[in-house]
Amino acid sequence: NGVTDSDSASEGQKTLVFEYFATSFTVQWIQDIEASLKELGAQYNFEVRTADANRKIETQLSQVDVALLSGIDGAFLFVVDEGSAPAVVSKFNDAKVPVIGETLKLKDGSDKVIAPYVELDAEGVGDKCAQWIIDNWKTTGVDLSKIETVGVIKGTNSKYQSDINRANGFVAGLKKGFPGLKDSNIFMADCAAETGSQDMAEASYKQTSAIIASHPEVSAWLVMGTVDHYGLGAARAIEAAGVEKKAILVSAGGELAVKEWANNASPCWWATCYYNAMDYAKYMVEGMLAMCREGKKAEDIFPQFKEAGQKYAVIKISGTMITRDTYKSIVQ
Amino acid sequence: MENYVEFKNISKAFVGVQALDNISFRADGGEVCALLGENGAGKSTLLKILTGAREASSGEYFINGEKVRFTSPIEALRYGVSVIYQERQLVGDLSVTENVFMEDLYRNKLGVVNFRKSHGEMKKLINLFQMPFSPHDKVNSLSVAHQQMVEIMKAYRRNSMIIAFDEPTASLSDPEIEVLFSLIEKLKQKGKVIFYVSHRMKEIFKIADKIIILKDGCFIEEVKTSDATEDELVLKMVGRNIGDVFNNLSRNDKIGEVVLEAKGLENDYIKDVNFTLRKGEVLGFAGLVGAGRSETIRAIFGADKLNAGEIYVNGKIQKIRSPRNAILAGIGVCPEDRKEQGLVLDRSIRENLTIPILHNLAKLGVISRRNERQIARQAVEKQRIKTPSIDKVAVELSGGNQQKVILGRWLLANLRVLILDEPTKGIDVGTKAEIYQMICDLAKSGLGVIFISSELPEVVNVSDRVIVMREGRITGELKRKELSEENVLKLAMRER
Amino acid sequence: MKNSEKTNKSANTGLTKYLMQSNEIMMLIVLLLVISFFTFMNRNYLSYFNMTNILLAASTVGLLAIGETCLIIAGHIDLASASVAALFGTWVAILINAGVPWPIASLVVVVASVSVGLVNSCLVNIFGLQPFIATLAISSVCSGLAFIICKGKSVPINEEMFIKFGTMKIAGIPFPAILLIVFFIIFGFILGRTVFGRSVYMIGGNPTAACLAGLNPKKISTILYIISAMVAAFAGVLMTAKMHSGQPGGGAGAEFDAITAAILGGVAFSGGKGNLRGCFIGLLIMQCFNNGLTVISVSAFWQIVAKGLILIAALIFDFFRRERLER
Amino acid sequence: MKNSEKTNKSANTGLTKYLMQSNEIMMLIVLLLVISFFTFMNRNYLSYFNMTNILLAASTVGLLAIGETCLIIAGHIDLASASVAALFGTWVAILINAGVPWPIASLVVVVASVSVGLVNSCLVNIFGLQPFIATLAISSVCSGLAFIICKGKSVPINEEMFIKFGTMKIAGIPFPAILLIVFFIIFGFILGRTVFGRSVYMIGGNPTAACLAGLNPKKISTILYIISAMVAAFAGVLMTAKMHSGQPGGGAGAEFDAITAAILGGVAFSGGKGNLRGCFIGLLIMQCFNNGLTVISVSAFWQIVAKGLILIAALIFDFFRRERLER
Ligand SMILES: Nc1ncnc2c1ncn2[C@@H]1O[C@H](COP(=O)(O)OP(=O)(O)OP(=O)(O)O)[C@@H](O)[C@H]1O
Ligand SMILES: Nc1ncnc2c1ncn2[C@@H]1O[C@H](COP(=O)(O)OP(=O)(O)OP(=O)(O)O)[C@@H](O)[C@H]1O
Ligand SMILES: [Mg+2]
Ligand SMILES: [Mg+2]
Repeated sequence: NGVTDSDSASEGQKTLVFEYFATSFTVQWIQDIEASLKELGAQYNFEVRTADANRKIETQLSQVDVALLSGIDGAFLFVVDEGSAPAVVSKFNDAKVPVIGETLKLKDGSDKVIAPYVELDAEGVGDKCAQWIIDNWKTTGVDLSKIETVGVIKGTNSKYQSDINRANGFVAGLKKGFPGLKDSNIFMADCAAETGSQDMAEASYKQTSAIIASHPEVSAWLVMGTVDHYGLGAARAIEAAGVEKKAILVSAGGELAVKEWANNASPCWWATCYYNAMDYAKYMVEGMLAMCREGKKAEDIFPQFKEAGQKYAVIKISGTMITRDTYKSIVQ
Repeated sequence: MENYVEFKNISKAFVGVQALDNISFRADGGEVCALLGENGAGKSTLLKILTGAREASSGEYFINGEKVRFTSPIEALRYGVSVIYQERQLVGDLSVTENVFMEDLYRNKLGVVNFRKSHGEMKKLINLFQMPFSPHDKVNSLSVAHQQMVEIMKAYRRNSMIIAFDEPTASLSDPEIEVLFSLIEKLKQKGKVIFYVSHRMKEIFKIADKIIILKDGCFIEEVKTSDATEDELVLKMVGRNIGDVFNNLSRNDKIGEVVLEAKGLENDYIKDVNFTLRKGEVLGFAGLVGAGRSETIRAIFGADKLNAGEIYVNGKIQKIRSPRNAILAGIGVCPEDRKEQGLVLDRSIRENLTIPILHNLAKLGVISRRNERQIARQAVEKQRIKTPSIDKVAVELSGGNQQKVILGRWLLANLRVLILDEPTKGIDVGTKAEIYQMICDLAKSGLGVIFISSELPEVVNVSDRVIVMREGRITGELKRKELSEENVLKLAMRER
Repeated sequence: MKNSEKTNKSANTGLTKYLMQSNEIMMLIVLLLVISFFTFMNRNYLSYFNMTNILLAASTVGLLAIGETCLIIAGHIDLASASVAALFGTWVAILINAGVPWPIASLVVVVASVSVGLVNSCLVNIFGLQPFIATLAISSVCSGLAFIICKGKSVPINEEMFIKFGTMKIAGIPFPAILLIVFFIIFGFILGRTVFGRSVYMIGGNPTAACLAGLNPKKISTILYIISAMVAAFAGVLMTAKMHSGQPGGGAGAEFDAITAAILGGVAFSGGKGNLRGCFIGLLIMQCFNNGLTVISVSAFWQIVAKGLILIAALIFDFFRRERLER
Repeated sequence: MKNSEKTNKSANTGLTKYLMQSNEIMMLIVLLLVISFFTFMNRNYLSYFNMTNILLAASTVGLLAIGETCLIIAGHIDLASASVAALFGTWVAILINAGVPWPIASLVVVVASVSVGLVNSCLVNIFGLQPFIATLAISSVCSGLAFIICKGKSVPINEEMFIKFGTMKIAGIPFPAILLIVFFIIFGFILGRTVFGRSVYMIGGNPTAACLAGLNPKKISTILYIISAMVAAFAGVLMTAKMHSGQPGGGAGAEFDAITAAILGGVAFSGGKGNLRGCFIGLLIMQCFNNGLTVISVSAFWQIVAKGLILIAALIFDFFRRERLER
């Protein structure tokens, strides 16, 4: 499949064409990945095309067909739905086009990895957020000493598995750190319930504020937005309820938190688990070039990341915790 | 075998209205039984009860001795009762054939329609009715009169035992009426029970064998047509003697200067229409159905586009692009189709009355409710609109009362010219007389009135002058002295 | 004779009948049932804070519902309203970040939104497209543009006065909630008491008849489309202020909630029926219900089911009222 | 007299007029324009593979569009169809995973979907709810249930025969595409040539008239709601086979695409107008356009804008046809 004998230098070689299939470009993370891929493309002489499935798996399948028809050398795949990964991946396999997954898992029904992917370690991200609270709550001025009256809000969306996993990681982490936490005080601000607004910030706002309003007995709130948009909505809800001084908000992602901090807003938004699109893109590109330019097989790349019994490598990336004070040194 | 229908003590109450009160009578096969009564007397309601479209509050009825009670028109149809309703019931986008046959199209066992056979049968029916259209034509491409004939064909084809006609001729002209009557005659011969509702006394005398008179929902009398005189019938149904309607009219004799002048009006429907209308004058427009009278006034009123021509009001040229312009220029129109073009059926009588004068009732755009109610109440009284309240929705009024609401609307506005398109369509004789007088009164009060009608006696007798049209052109004009039904007809049929 | 019959009836049945005749009273009962139920489940539900919070949550959908109600009464519909809110909500954030003073920026976008109303009206009134499909298409265009102007990223703002505008409270009531009520009162008055409002009902009931009686259905619907767009744009501005950031995906789907509120309140697609009082109650039913489900921790997916069910239940409730009335 | 006029005209204008009278011909021209444009931009567009791929992509929306077309012609609408597809598509996956043989599982869900059709019909015909709002509510219920039965996770399946059913090709044409065409032909025949089909037009064009003529609008619309639900459920099964997994959120919003296809093809909300031939062309226009935008790599946000614009353009095009016709 168009792979020339290669050495590591890319100059003088034919420009490769890769396509990034993403669930929806309305998600900023996906835009960031695209930007990173393009940056690397300029460096390593490949062109990046994009396809936006608009959150519809059918659309994504059709886009894969279109792309295969016009000829691409490799595919990066943010699959719309983990459950359908086999259908998408099999199309690439049939066309003998290498594919590397991003963020979501590429596994089949029996938990077998079906293509290499770079994954967000969702539980890990949640756990990091919990850990940050456990380590730093004393500096926030929020009083968690009476832990049995502390409430937890998982700002998440049960339609998206990754979000659920992050929230679960968060709660599991908190429970380890605060054994006195009461299960009845753990609430879910579930954006899946807000059918009327697909906008996650607004949905999260409505859910979070309803929970806070109906539980005045809670002495302090620990809130996690499993993506930054939920974080933003939760921040506004906390402020509207006037409980900024009694709440610690953390989130996963970072793209909105840093903007808020830059604006000196959201005093209750203490930390976020930041993950850098470039970290992902680097792995994706490295693996892809290894297959396309060096002629490696998909099962041979990243042997260090292969789990026992699996055919392909899985790279788990989790983020770094950043705060109002530290973000400038980490985020460009 | 003898057919008959017998009603026993039928009553029907709507909210606030006793539409029928203890009605009992019998109609036999082989005779045409006319239902006569003022607007709102309950004629349509009775027929609706017969077909199960409405349920009687009490009472029962028998067909050939068997007590029946239909819960829907379908049951009645299956049983052999068809009604041609006052309101046309057609599906505009479908062909004539499909409208006439509806669910009865020729088909094979699998339900696949045999269009060829259906169209063929339709063609025969059309020939029988002597109509010029084809079975394939879409119904909404036909003129109103032809649509009405399609409606009649629908019921005719079913060959039902009992057929009721609810004002079938309201939008027909003489040639079609001829055809209709010859068909009714045939049905009669076949021994069918025929109900016939009409406000045209002439027709009643021509076609009916026996007449049932209703008033305010009550049964008044049953008379043999041969024993009855028109005056007698009118007295019984209206409750007073209206005398010689036309000769007793107190007409306006002071005709003033020209208020409306049309010069060379032309569009897709009309060609080179010129006429003038004077202050205090009643100008009749006659012609066969489809002559383009409605189109002429639609053009004047700004409802249709004009390709050429000018309109002057009080000597001043007026650019009329919409009905609003026309109203501002002092022209008002009562359209011919009150349900489609006249009333907002789901809104109250009050709201329907005050549409054109809302601005006068309002300060800074806010409607004064008290003023509005007062004015509406006055109009209801003045027009003798039969209703328990000005807040009743228009759809619940009987046809004639609906027409009065539209008339009443324009009397409230400050007009120079009032155009009435078939104002007496579906109106009872008593009310008709009132409307004729109203037309004259309006003329007296200084309005120019244009009066369109397909009933020759009334155009000829009420108008000061009559313009006759044919196929979108004016074929002649008749002064008061030259006015007679024959003269009008001659012009109406004259070839160019 | 018949009138007297009515007045002869005992005062009690008269009152019952009066109540039965009014769709709003019935919906008010549904609303009270909803509130009682959730208060019973969790008495904090009825707290002042939660109630005002419900109003606040209702503000975006509520503003859109005003435009929808007017348009549906007039026999039209606007499926673009939520996208318009997103587009102009994002744009105002961009303008403010570019240094435009916030009142001017807000004014600019609200005025600019007139263009969307005009386009909608033009498609419907001049090109004869069906409102449903024309505004659906425009919704797509606006939504795309919203993402384009901000390159798909939400636009945080830092203008304190502006933020205050979206988040301040008066007597504990959030400002957007107050605005919502004010808007409902103003438009309720316009619809119920003015010549223009009356015209809206008339053109919705029978456009041909209204036209022949001297009203101009095209003009009136044009104004309504413009109002709908402007109110939506204003809702977008408010949302941006509330969230401290312009959200290009903001409010997506809210037009359906707005339409639902209107229908719950007695507005009918056939046109000519309904009013803003009913719409407001419909809105409250929906929002009180949604909030209540979260308060009593119903799981998200069951919430989706429950929302469908309450809608059906309320409308069936109304059906029985009409049934009894017609007897 | 008018007939003779018509036939007197030269054969040429007669043909033009005939062509102009048919909405489908005009839309076919739009379709050809769309295809030519994209072929010009990228000649792979017209390849056999891509064309069949477009059909494949059209299969879900297309099946839903069949139900919508029938219902809209009858004066109803079904906003629940996409959720029904998701619900039963998910359910079939669960059944298959539970060991039910796939043909039985498929049959079971399609039969079960009848219940949704009945509920819709019952709400509309017995409780007098407006179809728009009743089916919107049911959509919410179905969508919630879809997530509930699979706990929010998509349900992968591993039954090869079943997957084959969704992915095999015959003469290079994907099986779902073939099914789509077969369904369109069958329902096109039913709608155009059978008594039942003609009744659909009658009740849509004038329900009172149809009722008075002995048709039963409630019965007919009930059958149509059931058909819509069954075809939607079948589309869901097909989707699951195509995706190798049941998707509780699958097809979200597809009902609007389906309605859009119907409208583009000349179906009108006022009822009684349109046919499945037109709907099919409308469907192809949409799909060819969407596919083309991807083929020529238009950026995602501009695609959203462009989709709105083509819809408007096509309908305005149709407007000018009607205009000329009326002259
Ligand atoms: N749906 C309804 N609701 C309330 N009242 C009604 C309804 N239908 C008819 N009525 C009332 O019943 C009475 C009889 O009406 P009906 O239509 O039978 O009169 P009609 O004799 O046919 O009059 P016309 O000659 O004007 O057609 C009228 O007073 C009318 O207002
Ligand atoms: N929608 C239409 N499509 C085609 N032809 C039409 C349409 N409306 C009217 N026409 C034609 O225009 C001509 C004049 O119409 P119309 O029936 O209004 O005349 P009229 O003199 O007002 O008759 P009427 O006594 O019914 O009021 C007729 O030949 C009619 O067939
Ligand atoms: Mg009558
Ligand atoms: Mg006429």
